[in-house]
Amino acid sequence: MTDNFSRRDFLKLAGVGAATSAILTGCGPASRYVKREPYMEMPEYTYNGLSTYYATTCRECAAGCGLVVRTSQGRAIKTEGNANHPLNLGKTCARGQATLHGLYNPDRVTDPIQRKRGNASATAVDWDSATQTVADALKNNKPSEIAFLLGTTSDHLFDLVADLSAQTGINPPVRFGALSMFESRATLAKAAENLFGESGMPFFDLGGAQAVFSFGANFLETWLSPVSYTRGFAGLREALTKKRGTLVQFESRMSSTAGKADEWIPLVPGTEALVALAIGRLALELRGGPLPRAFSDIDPKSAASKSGIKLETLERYAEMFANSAGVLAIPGGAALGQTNGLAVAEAVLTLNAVADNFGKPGGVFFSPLAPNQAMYQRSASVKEMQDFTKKLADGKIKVLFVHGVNPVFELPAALEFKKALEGVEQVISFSTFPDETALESDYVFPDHHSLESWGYQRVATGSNQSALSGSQPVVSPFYNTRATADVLIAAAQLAGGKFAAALPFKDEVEFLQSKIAPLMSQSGGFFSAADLPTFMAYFQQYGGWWQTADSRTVPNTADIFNRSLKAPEAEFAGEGEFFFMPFVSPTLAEAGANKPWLQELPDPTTTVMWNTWVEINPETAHELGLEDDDVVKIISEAGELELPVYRYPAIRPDTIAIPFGQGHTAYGRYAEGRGANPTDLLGGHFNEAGDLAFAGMKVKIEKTGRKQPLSRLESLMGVYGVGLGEEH
Amino acid sequence: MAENTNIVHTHHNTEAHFREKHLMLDPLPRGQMNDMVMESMHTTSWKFWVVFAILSVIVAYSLFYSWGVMIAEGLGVAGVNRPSYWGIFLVNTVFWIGISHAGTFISAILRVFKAEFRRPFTRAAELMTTFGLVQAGFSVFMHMGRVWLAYWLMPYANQRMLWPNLHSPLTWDLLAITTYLLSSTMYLFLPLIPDLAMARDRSTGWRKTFYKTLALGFRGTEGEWAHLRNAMNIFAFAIIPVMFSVHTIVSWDFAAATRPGWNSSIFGPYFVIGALHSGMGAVIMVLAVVRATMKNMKYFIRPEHFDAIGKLMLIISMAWAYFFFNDYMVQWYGGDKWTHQLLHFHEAGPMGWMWFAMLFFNIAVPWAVLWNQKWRSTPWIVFIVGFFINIGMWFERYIIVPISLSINRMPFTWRLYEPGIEIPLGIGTLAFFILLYMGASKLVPLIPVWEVEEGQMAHEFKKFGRETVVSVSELE
Amino acid sequence: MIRPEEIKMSAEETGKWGMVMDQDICTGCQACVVACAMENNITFVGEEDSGYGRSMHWIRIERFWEGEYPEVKMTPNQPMLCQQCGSATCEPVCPAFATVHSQAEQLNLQVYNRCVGTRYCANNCPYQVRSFNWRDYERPEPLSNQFNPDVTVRRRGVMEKCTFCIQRIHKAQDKAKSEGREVVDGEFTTACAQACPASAITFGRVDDPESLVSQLAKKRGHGIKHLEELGTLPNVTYFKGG
Amino acid sequence: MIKRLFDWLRQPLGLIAVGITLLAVFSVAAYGISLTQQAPEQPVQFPHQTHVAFGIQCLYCHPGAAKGPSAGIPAQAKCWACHNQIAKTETSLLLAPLKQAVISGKPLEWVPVAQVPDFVQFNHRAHIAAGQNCENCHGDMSKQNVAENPQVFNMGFCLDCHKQVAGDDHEKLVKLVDCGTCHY
Repeated sequence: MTDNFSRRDFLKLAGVGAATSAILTGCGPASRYVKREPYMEMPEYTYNGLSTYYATTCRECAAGCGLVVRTSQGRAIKTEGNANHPLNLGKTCARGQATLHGLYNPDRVTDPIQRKRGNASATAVDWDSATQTVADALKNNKPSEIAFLLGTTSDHLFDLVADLSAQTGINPPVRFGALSMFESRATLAKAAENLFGESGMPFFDLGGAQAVFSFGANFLETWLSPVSYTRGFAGLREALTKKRGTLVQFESRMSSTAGKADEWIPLVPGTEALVALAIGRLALELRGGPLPRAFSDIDPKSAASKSGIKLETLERYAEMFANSAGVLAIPGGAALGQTNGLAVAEAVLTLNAVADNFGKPGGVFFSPLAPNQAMYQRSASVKEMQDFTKKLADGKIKVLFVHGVNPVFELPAALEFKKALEGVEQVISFSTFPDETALESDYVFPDHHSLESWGYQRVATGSNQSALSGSQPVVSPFYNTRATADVLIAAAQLAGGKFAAALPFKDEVEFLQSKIAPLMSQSGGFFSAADLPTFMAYFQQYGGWWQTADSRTVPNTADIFNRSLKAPEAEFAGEGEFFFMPFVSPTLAEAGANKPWLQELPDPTTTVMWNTWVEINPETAHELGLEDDDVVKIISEAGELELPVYRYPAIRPDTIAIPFGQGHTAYGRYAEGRGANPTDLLGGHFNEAGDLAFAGMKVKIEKTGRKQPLSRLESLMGVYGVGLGEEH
Repeated sequence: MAENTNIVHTHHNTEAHFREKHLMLDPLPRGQMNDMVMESMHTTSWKFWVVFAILSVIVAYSLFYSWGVMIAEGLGVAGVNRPSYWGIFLVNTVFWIGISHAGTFISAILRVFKAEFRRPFTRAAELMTTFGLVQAGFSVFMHMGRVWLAYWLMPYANQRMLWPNLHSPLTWDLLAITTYLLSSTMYLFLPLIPDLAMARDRSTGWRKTFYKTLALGFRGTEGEWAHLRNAMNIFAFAIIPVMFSVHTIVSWDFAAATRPGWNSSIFGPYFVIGALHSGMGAVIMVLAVVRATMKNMKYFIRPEHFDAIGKLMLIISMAWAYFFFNDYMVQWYGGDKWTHQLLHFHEAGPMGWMWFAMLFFNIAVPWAVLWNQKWRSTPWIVFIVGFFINIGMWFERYIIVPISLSINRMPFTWRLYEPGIEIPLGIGTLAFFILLYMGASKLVPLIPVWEVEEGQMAHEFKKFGRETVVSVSELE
Repeated sequence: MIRPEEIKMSAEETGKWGMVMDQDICTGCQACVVACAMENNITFVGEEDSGYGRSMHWIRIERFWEGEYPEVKMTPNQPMLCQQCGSATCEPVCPAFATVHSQAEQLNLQVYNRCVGTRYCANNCPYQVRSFNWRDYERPEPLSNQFNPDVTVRRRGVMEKCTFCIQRIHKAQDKAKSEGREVVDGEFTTACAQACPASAITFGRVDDPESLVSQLAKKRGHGIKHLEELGTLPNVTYFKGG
Repeated sequence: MIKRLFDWLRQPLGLIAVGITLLAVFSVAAYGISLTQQAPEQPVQFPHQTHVAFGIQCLYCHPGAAKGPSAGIPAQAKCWACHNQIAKTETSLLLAPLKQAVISGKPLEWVPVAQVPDFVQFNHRAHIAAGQNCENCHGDMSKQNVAENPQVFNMGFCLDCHKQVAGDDHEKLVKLVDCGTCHY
């Protein structure tokens, strides 16, 4: 089938023509030196100057939104949302739009390379020897000494490696992504398991709700599936068909979500569980009847005083829970990323039982599993990553394959992943970009960019429908890169024996087909076909396969009130007077920093471009004698960072916040040496579910006396009145 | 020949005292005066060449090289941004057009009103007009994003059905400035003809050819004089409305825009008077320098002239203060919230010091100094006053252009302006102005000798008993 | 005495294409900004220039603050782009007719190749939505492969601004014409509206009472047209909601 | 010394020498500039004439003209479909580059003849649909060997035709002379 792909040869041509001369000459007169290369063979559906559209899947995060990419003469011009796709219904986020700046990034890894670790220069190798290297690594090491570290995207590659591991005994692939760390996915899943006896990804039906109480879930920015939750939010607010829904956000720093909320409650960090339980108890008391066990231990008054929220406010919220339909409580993000995070998740999920919204519009569901998925899988928690890192450091792994993740950049400094790599004999990266982990690898065998790749992604949450989102190449590979799946299949064949038997495929596409073929027999699909080629053609044409019916499931809440819910105090590691609140930059996230247009995007809350900042309440800044753009040193138990100050009006005075996304030491010209990485401050403290207590730290601030102006879109004069002089 | 008789009371003044004080009463033989002017042109010290060389280097680097860089790199090397899309370029344009106003004002208005003290320095002033306009032209072309397409602003026949937009104040501006440049150059040239003829008759070599060409064969016949007088009269009258219109139209670049602080109906006269304010200051500076550095000039340019111009400056300063107050008052009293914000920003914003400096230089300094006849007759004092006024007027334009542009109706975009390459470019225009002037001082007679001679012929002493009086004859 | 309604009538434009912005659901996610940049070949300018007010965004999302902590509120996000005024202040001041009113599409055109860069239009735009090419900003190879061939790539010294994706308008019209029909409402939309995850941006014919924009405007009641008091007849309507 | 040189230059012969030198410098400069304006040579001296004489329609090789903005250059496969059946292809010197290109799989680099500046958005389809014939702009190909422009494609050329086509139809004229029709 890759033959098939090359036969399309829609890319043989350099799509020169008028467009390129436009590039070369801008608005000046057309150059007389333009030459045009015709197609060798014109693909039958292509006309010069007319665009061709291909459906594929966005891999900028793990959500799995469907894309339709406009191509013109073999070049990808624009990504649009796939209107048929059940997850995003034709919409995209900023990162999805900018994916082309990854494809055409000037700093991609263009050839397979070999390097001395940490050395930016490298020697190119050819793909034959690259494949041989992989084959040797598989063959010459004990299976238990071979490990795969994969990212959260490219589920097909995960499946391929999982198959390989199942049949050859090499270590099962470990998946990780910084987003899942900041989302606290493991905690959410664990809480669901504890409460409902079933693991799964909860689905929160924002669109159907009348009032939403979000405990730290920043669902408009990066949480789980921002595009679909934004649509849900629009549904919540849709005032034409129903009453305009309310949103209340509990978090210590105002995110975009809190900014859109009707009420933002900057509660004391760590008291979310108390607040949730207090609201629940007050609501149940209002309703009358016996108080269930879950809410019997909580004292609303002390919860109010501990959290810094007025009791009347809690009573007001309780009344909403007690008396109205469509009230929803969402746990997520920083609220769960504390030592008591699991308790928070359980308390907030239980609060939904008070609202009695499970399985109802505007309530809580389980997200449908993807069509070719047997059970809910989640990526590794940081605790699991710590164990993995320890294994590496102890020399128990001889060969490490890394794909789709950049652990050197993404993992907390306290885990010392980079140092752990020293214990690994051979590190092979499949990174498309020269990221920090690729720099610390012996080999980089670059994978295609996602728009040049085959694959599929399971839609984990955000859609009512069970969906498998399909990827296909929309342009032919720009550089001498090769699909990692193809490399592994070829290497397995070379290695022979059980490896060859584990991956008996001609190439990646054949493997894909083997995984997609079972869908043909499933009913209720968006399309069906009798034979595989037709089915594949539809799969490519529509960008995946999904069921038409709502396939969410309702959690079993029979026992939910009978559990004893605790609200332990959150512990904060480190000395210092400030709560530390790292948050994910919604425009950059873990892998956006090398895309220049994402760098130039103003942050939705601060409008800062091209840099990292530390948010400090203006009152606090005044007390510390800090102005905007003053560089301060932030010291945590794990490390320190120097950052310019942004006086942020909507953050607790005892909290500072730093966005995650910048601070790359490699990763191309647009990312390198820009801003700072807050994971350098993160220690190794976990909650009961094994998620990192990233919001469970305290830090110190020191002045440095230096200044570094932040590029802002907003006007300091117009928005804050800075420099306008005294008021009349 | 009609006779005006001015009675001058001579309590303790003698005729000799009069002579010393007034150029018109201190005639020298014609030949001697001509020689003095020629000598001042020909005597060039090494200092002149040093200054000339330094200025040439500055012009080459600061004006032409920097401009080349800016054309190649784009306006990013300058300090213009959103929202201050116009910066020092436009400040300098308005400033230089302002400078150019005084030349015409002094020459034409004083000629029309037959003010006798004008005679020795009309030429010096007119040269300023032309050279100032050259700098204004440089500044406005620098300002353009794609200056190589500047000819598109000119109406020329083409097959694209495209003409310049006559609705645009910039088009009016271009037409007005072009008209002014042409007419002021003509107005400079006409009175120059007899002096060129004089120089021709006293030169040899290439200079002879040069003057011969320019003098257009002027021999001084009665008929030639009559025609010349006619032409000069027509121009003197015609150029006054042109002058007023030019700066009014310049003001419309701002006043016609829908911006807070700009959209003001008084901008026309306010700009005209502002132009005269800085222009007079510049004239007096030039005269002080010319008098101090060029040979024989102390005879032609005397304290009486500084005294007379000083008086004019004081009056203009008062008029400027009146218009300033008028503009401010109406905007403050009747303006919307954006205008209020802007006015507040002018005074209390980060550049508030400039607003106060403007008032100090434009009002306080001239009012404090120029009331005193002795001070305003002292060249170095009025030089300083003129310098201050020019700084103040430059500040005024700076406040109107980049500072006012910082504030608009979209507070999200408010931003300060920080000049970049505009500074060398601005210095370049200043250096080029001085360079042109220095060059001209060696090529054309700075003193219109024939006008001085004419004036001296018209003045005579008469005795009424023991009283000495001066009588001035009407010459035409 | 002329009454305001008459002024509106006498102004030649009633508008053709228009937009409705629902500020209540705009989350400020910036998807529209990148979508616009990708569609229209807008250049990025780097850290220094973007911090100095030289970023080239054709659409920007404005937000202000109200009140003090803890009662502080973010004002509803306000996407600000060219309002395609019926009586635009940018148009008369251009000496070269580089920004002109399209009689056919009722849009404010910016003709890049005619622009000489006086920047008067940008000064006179009360919405401050025009961006100027201060430099030839570098887009190193192979980033330029992404350029949209339907949109001119601008160089230094040229003003630019939102075009309401006029290339898409033309394409839709061309397609409809080739199929012998009229353009249907919703058949195409601008890049920003297409990307917006919250569907806060709606684009369409404001002169067609049946179109979605007109319907939305009608349903939502009185929207705001920014700085309407200047008589610019903007074609973008804002709903603050709440 | 220098004075003597100047004196020599001032005499008629010297003046002529100066003139010739200036002329030479100017000509070289003009030639240099004209070089930058000359299109490179076509890889194949393609005889349009011959193809038209065989009765091949323009749209056979340039089908894009009827469908979209760009008329397009035919894919090599299209050329080869006929030419590999023609004996002359093997022997013709003229056709050697085509054969070479097909064998090597490297595309021929054609030099565009009919070009508009890149700030002009030209759409062939609309023009063909409006009943314009190819030769109205590109000239009669049955009389041309290697294609050459019969006229400069400048705005005057476009507008003349647009105005003529619109005639008295005001609405049409508005659309056809609108800046935004071609420039965006």
